[in-house]
Amino acid sequence: MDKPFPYSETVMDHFANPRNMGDMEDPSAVGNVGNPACGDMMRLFLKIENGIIVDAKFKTFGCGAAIASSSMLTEMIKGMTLDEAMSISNEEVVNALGGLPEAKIHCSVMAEEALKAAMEDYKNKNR
Amino acid sequence: MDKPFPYSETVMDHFANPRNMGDMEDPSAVGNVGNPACGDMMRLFLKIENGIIVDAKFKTFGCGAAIASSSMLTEMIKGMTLDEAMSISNEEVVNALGGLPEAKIHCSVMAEEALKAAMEDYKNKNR
Amino acid sequence: MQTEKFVYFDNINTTFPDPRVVRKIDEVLNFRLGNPSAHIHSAGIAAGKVVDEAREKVAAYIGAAPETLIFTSGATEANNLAITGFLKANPEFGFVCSNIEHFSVLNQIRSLRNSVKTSILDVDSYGLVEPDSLEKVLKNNRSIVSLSLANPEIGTMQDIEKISEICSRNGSILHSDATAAAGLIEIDVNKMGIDLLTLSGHNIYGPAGVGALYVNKKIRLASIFEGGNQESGIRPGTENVPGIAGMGEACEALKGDMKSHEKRLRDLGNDLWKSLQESVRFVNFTGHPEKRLPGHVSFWVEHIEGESLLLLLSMNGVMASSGSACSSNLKAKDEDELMASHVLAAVGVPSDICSGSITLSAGRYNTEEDFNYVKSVLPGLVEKLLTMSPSYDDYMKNKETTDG
Amino acid sequence: MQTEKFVYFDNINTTFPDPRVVRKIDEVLNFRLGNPSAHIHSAGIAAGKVVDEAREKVAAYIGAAPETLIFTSGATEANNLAITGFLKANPEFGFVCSNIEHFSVLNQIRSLRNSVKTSILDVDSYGLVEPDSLEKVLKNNRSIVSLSLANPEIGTMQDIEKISEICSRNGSILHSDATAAAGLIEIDVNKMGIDLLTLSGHNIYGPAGVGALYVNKKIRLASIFEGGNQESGIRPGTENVPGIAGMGEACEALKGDMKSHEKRLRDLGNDLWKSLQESVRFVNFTGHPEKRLPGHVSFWVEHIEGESLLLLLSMNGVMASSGSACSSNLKAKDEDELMASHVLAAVGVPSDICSGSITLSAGRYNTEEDFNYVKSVLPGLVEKLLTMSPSYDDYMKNKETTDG
Ligand SMILES: Cc1ncc(COP(=O)(O)O)c(C=O)c1O
Ligand SMILES: Cc1ncc(COP(=O)(O)O)c(C=O)c1O
Repeated sequence: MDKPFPYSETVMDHFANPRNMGDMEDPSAVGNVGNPACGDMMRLFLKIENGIIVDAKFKTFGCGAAIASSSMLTEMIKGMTLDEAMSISNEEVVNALGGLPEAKIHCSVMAEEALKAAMEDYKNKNR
Repeated sequence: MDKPFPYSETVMDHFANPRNMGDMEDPSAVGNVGNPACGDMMRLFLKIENGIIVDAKFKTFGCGAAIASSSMLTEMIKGMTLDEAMSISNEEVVNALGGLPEAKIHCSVMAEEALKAAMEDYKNKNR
Repeated sequence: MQTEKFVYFDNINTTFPDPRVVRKIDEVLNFRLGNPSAHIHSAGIAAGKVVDEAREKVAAYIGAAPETLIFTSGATEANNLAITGFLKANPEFGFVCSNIEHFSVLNQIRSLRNSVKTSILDVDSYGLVEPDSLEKVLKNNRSIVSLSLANPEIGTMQDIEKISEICSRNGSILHSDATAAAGLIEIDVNKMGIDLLTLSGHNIYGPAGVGALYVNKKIRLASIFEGGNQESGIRPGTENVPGIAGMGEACEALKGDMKSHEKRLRDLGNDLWKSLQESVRFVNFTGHPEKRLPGHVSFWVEHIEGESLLLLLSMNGVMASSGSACSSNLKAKDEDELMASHVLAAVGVPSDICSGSITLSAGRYNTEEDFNYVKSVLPGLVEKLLTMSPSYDDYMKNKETTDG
Repeated sequence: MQTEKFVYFDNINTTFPDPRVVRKIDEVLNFRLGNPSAHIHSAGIAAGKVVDEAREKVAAYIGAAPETLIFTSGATEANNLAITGFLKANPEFGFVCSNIEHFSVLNQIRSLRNSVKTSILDVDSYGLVEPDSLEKVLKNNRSIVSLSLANPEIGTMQDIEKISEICSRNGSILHSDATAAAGLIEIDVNKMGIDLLTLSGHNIYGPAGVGALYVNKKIRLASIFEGGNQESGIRPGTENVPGIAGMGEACEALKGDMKSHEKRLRDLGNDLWKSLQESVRFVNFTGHPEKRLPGHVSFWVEHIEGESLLLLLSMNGVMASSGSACSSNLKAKDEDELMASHVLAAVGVPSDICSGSITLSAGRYNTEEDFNYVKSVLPGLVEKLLTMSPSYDDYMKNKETTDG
């Protein structure tokens, strides 16, 4: 059996060993999206210094795809400028994960939305 | 496979080796029933002496059950008085054959009818 | 009374599974497979893969894309799904079929005629649909047209490309029941222009209990029963994983030597036809002499009844049928069910004969010896029944009278 | 990432065939059997015999006469035939089912509600139908009542004898889907007072692609598709001979040790329940604590999502499900199909959890070791997901605030 799991190897890896999972002390911004009533909920913490995302952490309540999307997103945005991060789309997350089942694309959208929400939070805090 | 044929052993035997099949010279009576348009046709010849059926022959166009019923009937009535023969029913033929499939009971009825027709013919010829 | 001979000429009613099919099914049954819908764990995913692989193999046999196939429990269900499922989703269409279709097609008229315009096309004495009469019906009403690739009882193959051309020219949809033809000839749904095609596992050296419906991507179908989301929601119910795997393997097994078997069986069939024509008195062949299935010979014999000939053949080790397995239904509840064949009636065989036709249908396992054996025993068996036939007697007497 | 462990706790969705079943199917596929309708020759007769023998064995498992069984392609078809087939033949009846039936029962409402009076009964928080509410519905309208013996997702077993008593007292007919219960408990249609009963092959250590419907002799059914005269004309289509033979063998294999497996699995299941209750934080069990299938444990865990727990289990070699295989359909076309379980909603589980339930369903091949393994890994996996859960964080913060 060469494909014993429902997701790509990369998804399974990020699900099993999520990168950047956990809390953050004194985050520069927090993005909260979803809620348990919808079956998934994502919380993204960003540490931003000089317009650059120097650290990212997440907590996610959700399926394998949601957890892997969160993990992948944090990996992608670390080191990016805010402008670069703003232009990240869910498709890029999906591609980086080696694809997601159609029915799970919305999990990558949630990751994108968590990022947007964190950016919004940062703007609000820093205006 | 202990039952490779659709009929009882007796039926198969009478079908494969029909008794009393053939023509009869100078029959005392002939019974004709059915016709090819109905899928079966039976012709029964009787030789009657002193009120006793001393010989019987048949020709049948029909399925295995029809041929076996004809063969069995002729065996049964040989040696019978006319009264005895008149009381022969299709059930007796069926029983003697070791049973027939439900859908084939009508073949035994046809045998009974051929006998009745021959009796009628005999009565008409001898009134 | 039994014989050692085992000469199977009833391939039209079922075939024996290919050894590769048997092996595949055994393998699959031993796999510890989950439910294919259990996408979350490896046992379920492995089951889904077995189904997907089989889908590719079946699709390849008919030149279709894998996702166009819906697995069913057999040809009967596939025919019902194709027609009733189509008309549920497309109620503005009519329904047209010929008067020699299998009952799983023809009898749908009964429930459909209340809701859609239905028409039954007569066939000619060879069993062929008249293109003009089809065109005329479709001119008045866009329809789903159901015409089988080949008729099991008389072997006639429709001129399907001409028919599909008429259908598409008239905005109609063509369903073709390939149950009898599949396994014997090459099929390409695109070349043939077929929109919906029925396949049956047990008629192509695969297992019974599984079939498939090809559905052209442009077509919308509704399911005919309720349940889960399997087969794109069109055919609910847990997939018949071993059966589907077996059907896939059967299609795979066909691929290599389809052409050579087709030619071999066509030649042997034609040869048998010629031989019987010369050796069997009162023989009348049914179906088209050329546009017919390879290895298929069907006929009736005046003055003798079909079942008794089948029985004699069986006693001599030759297994044949009266065309459709249903026709000689000894388990029927009453005489009415022992009805004469609607196919023979449709091609104009006199009604006294309709219960009397014989279909010899060969398959890829039949050898030249099998054909020779039939040639050698059949004439004698017919003669035996003629000597028993009062109808033959009458005919001869009549002949003497008119001759003399 | 893969593990050597293979601990299958998804028997509710499918079971692995018994070795005797595999052997039987292999034998049957090698038999050179004809079409069972080909009563005229030995190959056909032999096939009919295989079917008849299997019919006897399946009938024996449920205490019925062989001629009361109709073989189908599975439980989905049997459920459709039972209800739609009954109402086609008896249009004066209504239709009643519970809100936790399988979609192959529940969704029939969609097509039936235009022609018959339909009612859906709510269940209580254990998944039990209230006898009084059933009685009230039937008082107004003789109906066919469809209530499954056991629910696959939450394991609850209805008090079927009480229900059947109410049905017969009110001139109504009881259909019971035994798909989830069969193979785990003894079934006797007469003792239980069931008029129509659905069985599925692949849920009782038999093959997929075959099922059976028991039909009390007093009941008339119409077929739900058209075709030949098979299965007394009620289920047209060539019989799935290997599948039917396999199902027969599966029932035969059950007989000997049904009782001992039932007891063993019940004890192990209760033990697992107790263990998880102690070791898993935030666990909430679903279904009735006693009136449930042996070896069936189902629950949800606050603050964590079900699929991710199933996935972690799977990575650790434990195959479980979210109850009904359809619910976690990763192949769904869009999010809407990933709907929350209607069963959990019916028993009052809050909607944020309905996608999050876990069903551990054991079968006769599960060992005590399997149960112990689950006990040992599950609590840790839940903890892992809790550390990742923002919902858990919020809860803890909230708790600190209110506590502090
Ligand atoms: C209770 C119940 N009934 C019916 C079915 C449908 O069975 P099948 O998919 O085998 O047709 C299932 C399948 O999961 C079930 O759990
Ligand atoms: C042309 C044709 N279509 C459909 C069927 C029905 O096939 P099944 O009985 O396998 O469902 C048959 C069976 O003999 C057939 O000959």
